[in-house]
Amino acid sequence: MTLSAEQELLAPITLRSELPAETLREMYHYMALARALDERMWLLNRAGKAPFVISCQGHEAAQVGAAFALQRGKDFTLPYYRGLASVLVMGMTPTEVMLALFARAADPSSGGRQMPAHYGSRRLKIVTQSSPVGTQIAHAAGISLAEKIKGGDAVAWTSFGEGTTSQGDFHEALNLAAVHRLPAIFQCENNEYAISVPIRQQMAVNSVADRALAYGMPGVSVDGTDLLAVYEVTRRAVERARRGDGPTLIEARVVRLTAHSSDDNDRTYRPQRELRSLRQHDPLARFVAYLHDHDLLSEAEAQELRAQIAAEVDAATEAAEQAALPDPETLADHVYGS
Amino acid sequence: MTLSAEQELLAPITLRSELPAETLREMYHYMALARALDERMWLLNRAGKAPFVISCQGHEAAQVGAAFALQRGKDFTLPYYRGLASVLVMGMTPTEVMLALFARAADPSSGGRQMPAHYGSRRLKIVTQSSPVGTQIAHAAGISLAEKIKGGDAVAWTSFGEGTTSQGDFHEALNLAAVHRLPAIFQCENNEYAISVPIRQQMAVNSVADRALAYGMPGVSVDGTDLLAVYEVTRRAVERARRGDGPTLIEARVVRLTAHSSDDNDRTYRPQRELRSLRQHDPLARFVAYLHDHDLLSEAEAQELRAQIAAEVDAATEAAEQAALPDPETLADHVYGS
Amino acid sequence: MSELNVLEAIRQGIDEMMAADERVFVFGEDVGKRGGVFRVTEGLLDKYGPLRIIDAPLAESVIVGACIGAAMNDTLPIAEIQFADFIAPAFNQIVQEAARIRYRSNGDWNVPMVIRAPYGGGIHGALYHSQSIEATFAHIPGLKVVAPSTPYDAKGLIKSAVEDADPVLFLEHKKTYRLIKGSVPASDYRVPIGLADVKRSGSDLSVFTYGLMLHYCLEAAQTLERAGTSVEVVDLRSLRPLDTATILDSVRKTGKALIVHEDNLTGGFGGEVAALIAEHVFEYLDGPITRLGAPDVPAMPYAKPLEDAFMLNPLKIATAMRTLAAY
Amino acid sequence: MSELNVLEAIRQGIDEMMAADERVFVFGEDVGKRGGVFRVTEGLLDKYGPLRIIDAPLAESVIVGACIGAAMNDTLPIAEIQFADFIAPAFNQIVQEAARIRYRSNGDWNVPMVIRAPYGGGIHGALYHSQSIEATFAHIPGLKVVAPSTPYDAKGLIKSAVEDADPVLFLEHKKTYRLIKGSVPASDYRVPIGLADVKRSGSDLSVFTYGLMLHYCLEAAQTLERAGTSVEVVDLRSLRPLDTATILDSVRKTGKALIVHEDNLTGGFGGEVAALIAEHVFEYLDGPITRLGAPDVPAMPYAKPLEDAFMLNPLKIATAMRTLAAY
Ligand SMILES: Cc1ncc(C[n+]2csc(CCOP(=O)(O)OP(=O)(O)O)c2C)c(N)n1
Ligand SMILES: Cc1ncc(C[n+]2csc(CCOP(=O)(O)OP(=O)(O)O)c2C)c(N)n1
Ligand SMILES: [Mg+2]
Ligand SMILES: [Mg+2]
Repeated sequence: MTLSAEQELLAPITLRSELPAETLREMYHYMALARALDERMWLLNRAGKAPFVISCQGHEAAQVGAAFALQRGKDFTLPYYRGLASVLVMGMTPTEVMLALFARAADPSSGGRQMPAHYGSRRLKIVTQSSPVGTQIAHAAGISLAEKIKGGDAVAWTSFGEGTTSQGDFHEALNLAAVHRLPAIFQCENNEYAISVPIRQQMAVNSVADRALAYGMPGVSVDGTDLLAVYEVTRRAVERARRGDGPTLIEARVVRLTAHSSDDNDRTYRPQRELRSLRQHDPLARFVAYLHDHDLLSEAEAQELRAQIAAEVDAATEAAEQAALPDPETLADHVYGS
Repeated sequence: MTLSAEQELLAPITLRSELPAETLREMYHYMALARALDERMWLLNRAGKAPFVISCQGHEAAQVGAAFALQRGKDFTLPYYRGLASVLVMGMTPTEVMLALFARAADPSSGGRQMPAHYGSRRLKIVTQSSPVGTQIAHAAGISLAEKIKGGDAVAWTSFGEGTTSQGDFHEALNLAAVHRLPAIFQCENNEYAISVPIRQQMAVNSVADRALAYGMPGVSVDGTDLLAVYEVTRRAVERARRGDGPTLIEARVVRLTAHSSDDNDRTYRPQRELRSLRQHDPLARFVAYLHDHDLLSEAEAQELRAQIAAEVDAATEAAEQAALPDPETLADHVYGS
Repeated sequence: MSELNVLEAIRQGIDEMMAADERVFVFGEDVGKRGGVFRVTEGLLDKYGPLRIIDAPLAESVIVGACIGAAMNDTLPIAEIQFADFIAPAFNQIVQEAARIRYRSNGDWNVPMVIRAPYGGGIHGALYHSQSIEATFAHIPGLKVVAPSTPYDAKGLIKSAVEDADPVLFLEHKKTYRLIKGSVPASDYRVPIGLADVKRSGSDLSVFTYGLMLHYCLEAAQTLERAGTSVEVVDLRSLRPLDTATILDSVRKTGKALIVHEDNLTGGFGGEVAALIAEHVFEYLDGPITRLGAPDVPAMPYAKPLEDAFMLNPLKIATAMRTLAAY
Repeated sequence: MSELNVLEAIRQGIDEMMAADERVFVFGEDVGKRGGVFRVTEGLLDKYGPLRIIDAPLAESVIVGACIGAAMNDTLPIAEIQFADFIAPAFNQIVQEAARIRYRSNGDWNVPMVIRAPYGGGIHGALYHSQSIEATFAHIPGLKVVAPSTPYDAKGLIKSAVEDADPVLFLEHKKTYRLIKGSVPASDYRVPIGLADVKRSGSDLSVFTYGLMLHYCLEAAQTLERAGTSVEVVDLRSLRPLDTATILDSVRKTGKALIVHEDNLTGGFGGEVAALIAEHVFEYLDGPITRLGAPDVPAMPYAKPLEDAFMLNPLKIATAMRTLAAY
């Protein structure tokens, strides 16, 4: 039931995408922006200005590819803490991201209440997330259940790591979605680690996509560092969901280019050789190469774009850093609506 | 990975088993005993003497077949509330079963503290069970984990209904057992209902055995009304487990011959036609037919056996009914060991 | 006005809310054809169809988790937990998610959902079909917890709960379902969440209670009346938010407080009530704040002698009232 | 004697128990190569190998559930929950299973296991890496709950917990891990579960507390001493079983009780302590029983001004002490 046939149809990144050049450049822009923001956050962390950072580095293609298959303002996204690139595509601005990093009052996700990378925006239909992993998978099932009840055609897209598929909530939610053929897309970003625990101690299957077999839904495994492949797979899952044919589990095979978080040091548990080879799978580099190879982005254009992004990141950082911290008087706000 | 090849090898009940005649008659004895005890419990319930009954009727072959593949006093069993036939094979006596029905102080499972059918006996390695479904699956994984740590070769066998496979604990436990190749056997007794909820509203797969694919362990689907087939499948799973090759998920397809429990009325949700056809799948009848066909049990022997069982059930009922209720003074006993 | 039992009152409340607002739906095990194991949703499948009365898989965490999601997508879910004892697998979704979503999103998102849970014992349900769970959840900011005791309150509160913009845990004492009857107006009324109700006025002693125990306390109070002791019985009804003002006022009047609940004593909800009184109306106290609860054993046993020993009853309560009154 | 911090003391206690009894093993996320995210189990994988220091899948329910099973098969498991906040998915296994197994089997089966859980805030951990969870679990008969505050107690209690025949929830305040140091004897001692410890003797006022707050209370008590007020500070250490005798004795002596915890006020563990005092030593009270806890918001926010507003500190505590002393 894994769509291996379908998978073979998927364009390796050297194939030509039918998307307009402008769209492809936009995709690149989001990937590069996510990367630049993420790198800046680490710098700020090392400079003592941001106590906590958790990265999307290595996951950008999986997220931008998927998010471009969704409809902004219509579809619900429930990304996890590595979802920076996905929320940027869905409409969150660099300044908003930085406001969360600095725990400022104007942070739209939580007003500085949550750790950074706990994205949320009702306006953008990015659903507020928590830290306990996997809970959002159930919420995605519920959102799509409500959509079915209401007769709408929005889909709920959620993401999580491969470690998180060990949680009961993953199982219960996928099962529910399959039984009721709900318009949900479950994206597992498999980076082969849950903090220090390698995938072999997490599961005994070769692919997270195999887990779809337990629910009777299609499971697709895709190279998550290949933006266009992820886009294509997600596009089909979205179509399927909108048609009322039910959910899809997508495994996007990615790499975690950084330590788990700024509190971690992965050299204690990751083999040297692996650490050295990580950059070979850098999704950003792969996509740049594609754009160059297909004459979609010249070196000059790329430089201009990077400069523009750097400026954007500078501005966002500055704006956020200068924004006000939450007023202690607001501590007890929003416990109840009434 | 479902052992469909293996499945085809399974003896339909008309095939000749290589087990000694005495063993086969013993198997029949346990099935018939379980049935007789179970029927008596309903009578006692209808007579107002037992407030609650929950049945194993229809599941006997699945349980006796499985339990005969285990080693009494060595292997751990963690049956669920329909496990009457399995605990009889593992050594619980009819009187002990009736002591629980009447909530007597001498009930070895709980001293009258739990509802009937919550079996347990440390001596017999029948692990105390609770009512929240599915928790025992995690315990079975843990028992087999300890066995692996200790270097022993006992197996942990647990049973549960198909509805219970929707619980997160099912998923988490099977995954753990697969990752560590633990000596555990997970028997799902699929009677196609969870109280009133039919399997189609419980899962979107055709067989619970398919769920094994998500964990990388063998999943076997077997006709659970065919005692010898279940015995054979379980025997292989036990061998596999003792060899250190890991766990097996077994789906035993059974019928629920009664309402969910004495508090239920299944005519409100089960189609008439289905209710009428249930007895066609009666595992006891099938096995009697087998024994007759193979000249392993004459009509006279069968009658004698049934008379003997009836007497046993009478005696158990009487002994249990006359046993003392728990002393209220013992209410606070056994909260802590010290 | 009609005479209903608690179960019928809840059913009527749900039915009326479903008729009035098509965003309301019910999700739980066996709620469809079976009408719930207690028959609270009986007849609703025929009336509202399988898209609004939905049989859930046997998985409490996603029952609650999916309702949280649905509530964030403009519907008003009522999750049914078959027995309160089986809410435990959903603890994470209730406490870490439902209760914290408004706060953690700084008011951007909210979760208007109801979780119904039949609780309590004295019905021969043994360890896992008799539990009281209110202390665990009444401790959780962001959650509301109500426990009505009469048909009138049950109907009025279930409607308020469905309309509430935040998650409400709605506790239904199983023994009151058919035992307790009362008249319920035909009009579309509400009982607001957060208000206690003085079910019996008195001057010598205040009793604070809820659920089945309310009825036992009223019975005990009547016994004491015959001996000339006037007992005030306050039905807390809503445990979170708690109507502290009514509690403190009552103690200011009587000077004595007895707190009664069916749940285990230690760490039970009574501790909170006692602490509030001990801190805020200390000067009014004429006697020790007394708590009555179940013994500290893991849960209520099945055998009748043990169940009886576990459960409070009007007699045990009357004795405690007398002792305190005599102080 | 050596000078250790709380984290090292716990590690040493586990190490010694593992060396002494090969039935002891550790099961939790990242406990292996990583040595736990706080490094409590650092070095133990090398020493005891992957069959006794086991990296668990990311699934708390089966972490606890499997340890329950293992405990019933003659091993002594120590489950590590990475952050106390993430114990919620294991609530069912802890409360309905671990805590009830001895009772429901009438003493036939028991579950000798430890669940370690780093808890508490003030470490910039935000809503989900700062929670206090003791009230929830201290309410559960069948479970033991300890919360040591010093290296000496931590080591002595972890050893008692591993040896205990029943499930023990072992709460480790994250902020004390490296902050609090103290001398720990080389000898193989135990601190028994169920005993409070008067960490500072005084006559004017009793303070009951545990965890990080113990240290804040001691600091505040010192401030008051300078003004001539003698404050007794009782470290509860074990919340279940609770050392009621020591609590009541202290109030008999001072006549005034202040209860301090980091957890939210309403429904927090302080209610239980207050209720016990209000009922059993009512006649000795010279002032209202006072509780100090966190405001009733769903959890501790990330931004420093909000975290500071949420957390108690020696100053806030000293103020409450002064108010009560002056009553
Ligand atoms: C319920 C729960 N348990 C533990 C944690 C601590 N934790 C945070 S991230 C993480 C690993 C997650 O791994 P994975 O799902 O593979 O996602 P990745 O970080 O690799 O993208 C863990 C154990 C948590 N957040 N929630
Ligand atoms: C966690 C939990 N939720 C709900 C229940 C109530 N309940 C008892 S049995 C049952 C159905 C179980 O169905 P299945 O697993 O198929 O077993 P069967 O009874 O059909 O053999 C339900 C919902 C329970 N015991 N535990
Ligand atoms: Mg990962
Ligand atoms: Mg079933």
